[in-house]
Amino acid sequence: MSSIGTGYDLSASQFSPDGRVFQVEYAFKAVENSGTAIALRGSDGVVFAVEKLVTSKLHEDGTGKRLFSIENHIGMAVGGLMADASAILDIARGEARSFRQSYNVPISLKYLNERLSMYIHAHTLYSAIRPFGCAIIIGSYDSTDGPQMYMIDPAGVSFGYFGCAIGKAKQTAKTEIEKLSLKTMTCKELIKEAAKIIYMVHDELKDKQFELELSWVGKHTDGKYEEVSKEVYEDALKYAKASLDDDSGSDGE
Amino acid sequence: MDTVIDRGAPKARNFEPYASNGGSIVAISGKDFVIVASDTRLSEGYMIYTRKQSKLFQLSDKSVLGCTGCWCDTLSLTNIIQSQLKSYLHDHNTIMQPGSIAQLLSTLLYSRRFFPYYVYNVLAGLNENGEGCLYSYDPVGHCEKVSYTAGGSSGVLMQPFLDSWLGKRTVDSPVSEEEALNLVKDAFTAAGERDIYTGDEVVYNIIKKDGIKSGVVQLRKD
Amino acid sequence: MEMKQHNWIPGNFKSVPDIGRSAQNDSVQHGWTPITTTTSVLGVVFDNGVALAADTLTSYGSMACFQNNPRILTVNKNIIVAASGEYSDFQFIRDAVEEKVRTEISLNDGISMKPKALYTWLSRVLYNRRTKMKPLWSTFLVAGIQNDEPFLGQIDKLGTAFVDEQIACGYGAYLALPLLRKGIEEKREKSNSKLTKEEAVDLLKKCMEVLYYRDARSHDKYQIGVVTKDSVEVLDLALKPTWEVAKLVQGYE
Amino acid sequence: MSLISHCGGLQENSVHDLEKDEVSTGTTIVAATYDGGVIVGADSRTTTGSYIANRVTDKLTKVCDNIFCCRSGSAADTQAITDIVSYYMDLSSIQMGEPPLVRAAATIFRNLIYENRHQLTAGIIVAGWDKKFGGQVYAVNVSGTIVQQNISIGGSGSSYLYGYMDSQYKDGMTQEECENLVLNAISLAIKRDGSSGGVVRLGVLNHTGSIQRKLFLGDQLPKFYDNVLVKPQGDISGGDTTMA
Amino acid sequence: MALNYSSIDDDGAFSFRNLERNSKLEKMGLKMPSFRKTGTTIVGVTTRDCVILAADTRATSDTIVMEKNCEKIHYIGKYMHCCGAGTAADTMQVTRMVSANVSLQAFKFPDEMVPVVFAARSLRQYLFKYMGYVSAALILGGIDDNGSHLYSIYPHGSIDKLPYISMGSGSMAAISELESRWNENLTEEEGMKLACDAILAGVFNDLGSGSNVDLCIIKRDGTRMLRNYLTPNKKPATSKYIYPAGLTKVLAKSEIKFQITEETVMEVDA
Amino acid sequence: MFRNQYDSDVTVWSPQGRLHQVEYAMEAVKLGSAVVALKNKTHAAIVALKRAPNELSAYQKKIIPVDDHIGFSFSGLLADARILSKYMRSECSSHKFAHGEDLPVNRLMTKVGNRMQLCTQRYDKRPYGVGLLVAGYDDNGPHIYQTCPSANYTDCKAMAIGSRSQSARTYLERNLEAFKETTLEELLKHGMRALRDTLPNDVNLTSKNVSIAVVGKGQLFEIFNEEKTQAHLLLIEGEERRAPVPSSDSASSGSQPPQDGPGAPPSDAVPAVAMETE
Repeated sequence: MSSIGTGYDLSASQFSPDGRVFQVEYAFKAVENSGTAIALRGSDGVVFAVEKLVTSKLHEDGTGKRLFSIENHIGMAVGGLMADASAILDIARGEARSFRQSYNVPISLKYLNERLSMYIHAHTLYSAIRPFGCAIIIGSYDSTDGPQMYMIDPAGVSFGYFGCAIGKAKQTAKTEIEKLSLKTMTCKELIKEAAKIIYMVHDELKDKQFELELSWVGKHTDGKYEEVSKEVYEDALKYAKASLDDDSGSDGE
Repeated sequence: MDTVIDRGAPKARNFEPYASNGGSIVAISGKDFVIVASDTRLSEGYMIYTRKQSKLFQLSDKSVLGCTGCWCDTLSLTNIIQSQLKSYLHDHNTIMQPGSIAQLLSTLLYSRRFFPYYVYNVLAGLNENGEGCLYSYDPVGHCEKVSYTAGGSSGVLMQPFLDSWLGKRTVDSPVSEEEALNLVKDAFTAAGERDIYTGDEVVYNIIKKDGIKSGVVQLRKD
Repeated sequence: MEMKQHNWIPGNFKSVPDIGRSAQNDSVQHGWTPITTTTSVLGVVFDNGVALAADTLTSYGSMACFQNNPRILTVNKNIIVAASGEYSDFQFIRDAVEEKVRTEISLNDGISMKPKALYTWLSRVLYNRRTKMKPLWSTFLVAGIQNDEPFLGQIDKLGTAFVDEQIACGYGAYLALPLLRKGIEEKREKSNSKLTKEEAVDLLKKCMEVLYYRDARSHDKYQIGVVTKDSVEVLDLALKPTWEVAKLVQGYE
Repeated sequence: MSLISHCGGLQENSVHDLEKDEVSTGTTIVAATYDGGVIVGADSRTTTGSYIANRVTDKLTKVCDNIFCCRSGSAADTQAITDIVSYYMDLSSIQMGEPPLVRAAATIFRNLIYENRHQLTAGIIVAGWDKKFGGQVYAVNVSGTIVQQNISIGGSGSSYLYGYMDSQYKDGMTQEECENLVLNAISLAIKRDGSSGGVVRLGVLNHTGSIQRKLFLGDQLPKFYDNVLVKPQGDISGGDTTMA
Repeated sequence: MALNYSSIDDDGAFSFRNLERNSKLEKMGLKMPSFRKTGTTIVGVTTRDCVILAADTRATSDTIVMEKNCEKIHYIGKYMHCCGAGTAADTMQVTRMVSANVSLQAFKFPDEMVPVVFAARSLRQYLFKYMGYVSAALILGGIDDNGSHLYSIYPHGSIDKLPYISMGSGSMAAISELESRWNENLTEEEGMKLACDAILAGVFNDLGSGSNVDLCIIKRDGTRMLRNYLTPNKKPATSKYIYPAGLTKVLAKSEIKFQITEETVMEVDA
Repeated sequence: MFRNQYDSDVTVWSPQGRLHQVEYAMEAVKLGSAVVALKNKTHAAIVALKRAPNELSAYQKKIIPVDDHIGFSFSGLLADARILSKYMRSECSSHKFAHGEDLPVNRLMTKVGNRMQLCTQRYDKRPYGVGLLVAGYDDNGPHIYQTCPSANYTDCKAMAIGSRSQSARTYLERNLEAFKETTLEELLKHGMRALRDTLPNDVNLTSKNVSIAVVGKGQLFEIFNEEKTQAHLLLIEGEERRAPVPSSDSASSGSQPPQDGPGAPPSDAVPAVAMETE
């Protein structure tokens, strides 16, 4: 971070002497300030889990949602500035709508990812507009291409993932994710693992209260993205809390 | 052998943007009240769409608009004027008086001077000092303050009847509420006998200081 | 009903300036006439719901072109819509309505479209197109449950809209409406109550049979859509017409 | 009698002008010779615009015992013409003392239509059996052209039958084969032509000298392939709209 | 299509040549007088042993009701009646003409009933001759020696023989009643009820038809003509409107004496 | 931290991933007079403190109606609030024109949110310097929404914004459970008590400086006139005022890192999150 304060980090249209665009890097910081969000791609679908920090008792429960549906078959998790995320969600829905209008088939995740990456990247080229302060994970299930998942960061760079994490404790979450054999596990198993990881990475001291948000899309939901049912949510919670207690015994099953 | 009689090229049928959906309005204004009434038959050609479509639209607690003719224009016109009244309320924090509503309606109609709203309007209301006021319109916005009027499909049948019994009323022999209501009923009954587009029911609103009283009268159903 | 377009965003391929439609004001072609047409639609209100009936024929002039074209659209859990007239205009509106419903599902905020809202929206769309002298040459019947009350409304190609207990368009207005009105009137006089669901469906079947006898663009296969507070279903039915009267006729004198 | 056409689905005429409403037999008519005679057939729908004025019309009209004609076009014109021809045939039967020739009837039809073709809309197929030439079929169209054929189809429904007839009709068929062919043909036309419908009326004319009528009611008509609604299989992501 | 009328040679006022003249005049802006049309619902129903004709009683001129209780079931013969829809003058005149022919025919063949087909064919040929310009749409019903007959005759001269028929602007409302309830073995009462309901369907749903229902039952033992069999649409009472006396100023007065030789009172419908 | 190079344009990220221009805009919300909003099972209510810039001027209009079923109060720049009210009114009106029904509150908030977000991303614009407390009623029942200059909006059970609103929030948190089942009368009393807690000792609630609005089941959005306000104020006349809350976060605290995270009292110098990023 040698060029802080040297005046080369004031606009996205400026390179620092050592070849970096600091404004974009600073935008990454905004993502790290938000609660952890992870997504796991199993054999039969994609699972989303978010550590939604509750900042005040006065807020209605369920507010500050960070899991959205772009179209019936595509889910999206966001980290970072909620306002920016909501703007990107609007764009994503517009893309999906105009694609379907032209071709009368649902938009493929690969193409949507490309469109969104270009859009987010377009905001890192000019001094008149600032980069988005949020990262998004999009996932869907299709009978022919199976489960797919991409993560797009504020720089507009996107990769396909089997598992990824954004937000506060993304690093610790990633190490947990790498322990799972994602290719062979099904959504039903992964949903519990995802809940466990969120509870594990949650930092008791700094952010006391949080609410676990779970959703998935896969073969078992007939290709429809939806929030998990009450029962699934309950026993994922039970599993996560259980694994937290005997974490001291560190023989997590 | 092929005899092509039936299927000639589909004749291009010009699109006619207007329809005449029938319905008539009668309104009589008195010293401290105004009555406006309309029949409830909506029709086209020889077919009745519905027997219970009132053509009275309440714009505020003191004013009612009777609007009939081309029903699609009626719906749009009343929709627009109601939304303009609400934004007036937001901007000026007071409800629009009948006098200004009359002017608003006139300009609204004139804004479509060369593709008119094909409707016959009657605006009835109580002005600031509680007197009945009545405005009758032509489809392009000409506005006339009158003390009684009849219009719509059987307007020509009812107007002479009203002229003969209300024409010579002077200030000192004003029409009473009961008499006005009676005249409205009998005007519609007579119209119902002779105009095929008038019938089913008559709905009337009597606007007075303490509010709007409404009622229904039955007409011929054939 | 223009689609909202983010023209200024470089990424959106639709950002090419749209010099097409509005630029040229060709002499508006008034002389258009419907080509691929469908015939009557019937609607009747019963005690706890509404039923629509429409045959599955789409004619090309006098040719019975598509004999299995469904015309009753299930919008969501409490609305069904059917149309008579130009079938391509029905498809245009169907795609727009399906898009509204798809957006509603992805918003997932517990609010779903109500029949009166769709009815009002349709009347505005049709009135606008009529005012631009480029009408959607179709009459729509909207049926559903509005705040626990059955709702039945019709909008024609001019935007003439009204609500009633029994509605029919096309030949149905002349052939079926008298029967529907009589059926409802008699039930009210006999037992001062509305039709039951079975009575309403039977009444519609009787009307469809009469239409099949007298309307040269009707068909013996038809659908009846029924929407009540807790169910919406579309039945595929076929007529069993009687032709015994043919035996009594020979020659024309 | 004012008939309506003022609603969405109709194109032709508007509701109130009484003069313009002409009752027309939309019609599918077929006549075919077989080994030993001739089969005539017709649907039973008469329309005014797209309103069915008579759903059980009899379009097989007797000219005389051994000669029938199938009427298509304006009902009034064809009825008037057929009356005149049947009058002449009665006269000729009495004068000649034997049943008239089919060719004679056809020629009178042709003369009447040809002379008045500007004021008439009549497409008539004349079919019959006589001792001299056996079973014959003559087609007389709106312009007054007359052509003798082994098989002839007419009316608005016929445009859907040319392919079928060319592929199915054989010379020298048996009576039963020919009956089935005519029945199938008319049912196919009824399926596709909005102006044809109702029941199928057949007639057999052969050496017996008088017609043997057959009537096939709606449910007895042969069934054909019904284009089923195609739903895309397999694509379960987000559900897709059928292409209907 | 240019209509040449050479074939129809009579040249009186009732001649086709006037048609050409009229259309030219109209192009120059002459507005032809609007003639009274009967919107009309008329119905014919046959039962095992009788023919029932029914009609509404409203005559309209465009959208104004000219006559609230006109008669649309015309007398043709003792066992033959004919309902008419379309131009009122045409239906009245053409049925009166055929009625004359039928009574002549009855004289020629006194011991036979005049065949209904006789009236049907003469009506049809007359209308065909005038190519639909005489716009009369008729339902002819009657019985003769070989049974009961019911015909519908269209303005252009085409004819249909059917067991149940409806015509007029209310024909569709009526036919839906007939199609859903007619069957071969209706009794006379059922037939009458069906015919009335068919007319009522037209009266209440078709704006061209209204007021009362006339009924005519033709049987071997005689024909019953039930005028205003149903009167469902009464005019509600309205208050009395009396002009106060002395409203009109009297300018001058003079008296002329008359001898009253004969006095007749005519009941005028209110 | 005052004069740093990252707080001039709204398009500039700071090294810690914060948008200072937006944070400074949120300060403007704290300068406005206090507003309390709360709801029970059937109604949503707003109790707002009106301020008169000087003795001569009339009291500012603190509650703005948007439609029959939605209205809002604000804290911050009045002009910005009016621009937003114009936008909200036209959205509600065109929705009613096209659909014949009220625009659901949450869908209005999404539109307002997206519109405010645009102004936080382009250098030729500035964030809206106003926080809204929107009260509305629709098929999903009563709603209270809070928006802030960061264009983030939150669905709340109850909320208070504006100067010294922290003490009101503390009151609301303590009585939160009671709100759901109370009557409208009781709800308004809670609201007034919460508002009163934000007042310095020498000022008191009067029908002049308080504005109350209610919306709910069978109740169009209504701003109480003075008598009605006075009548309600009398209900809490007698109660003694609670001790003022330590004034640690009073508006004039200057450069202390802007504290917008309601709830837990400001903890030690951990770099508090500038905006609700969650």
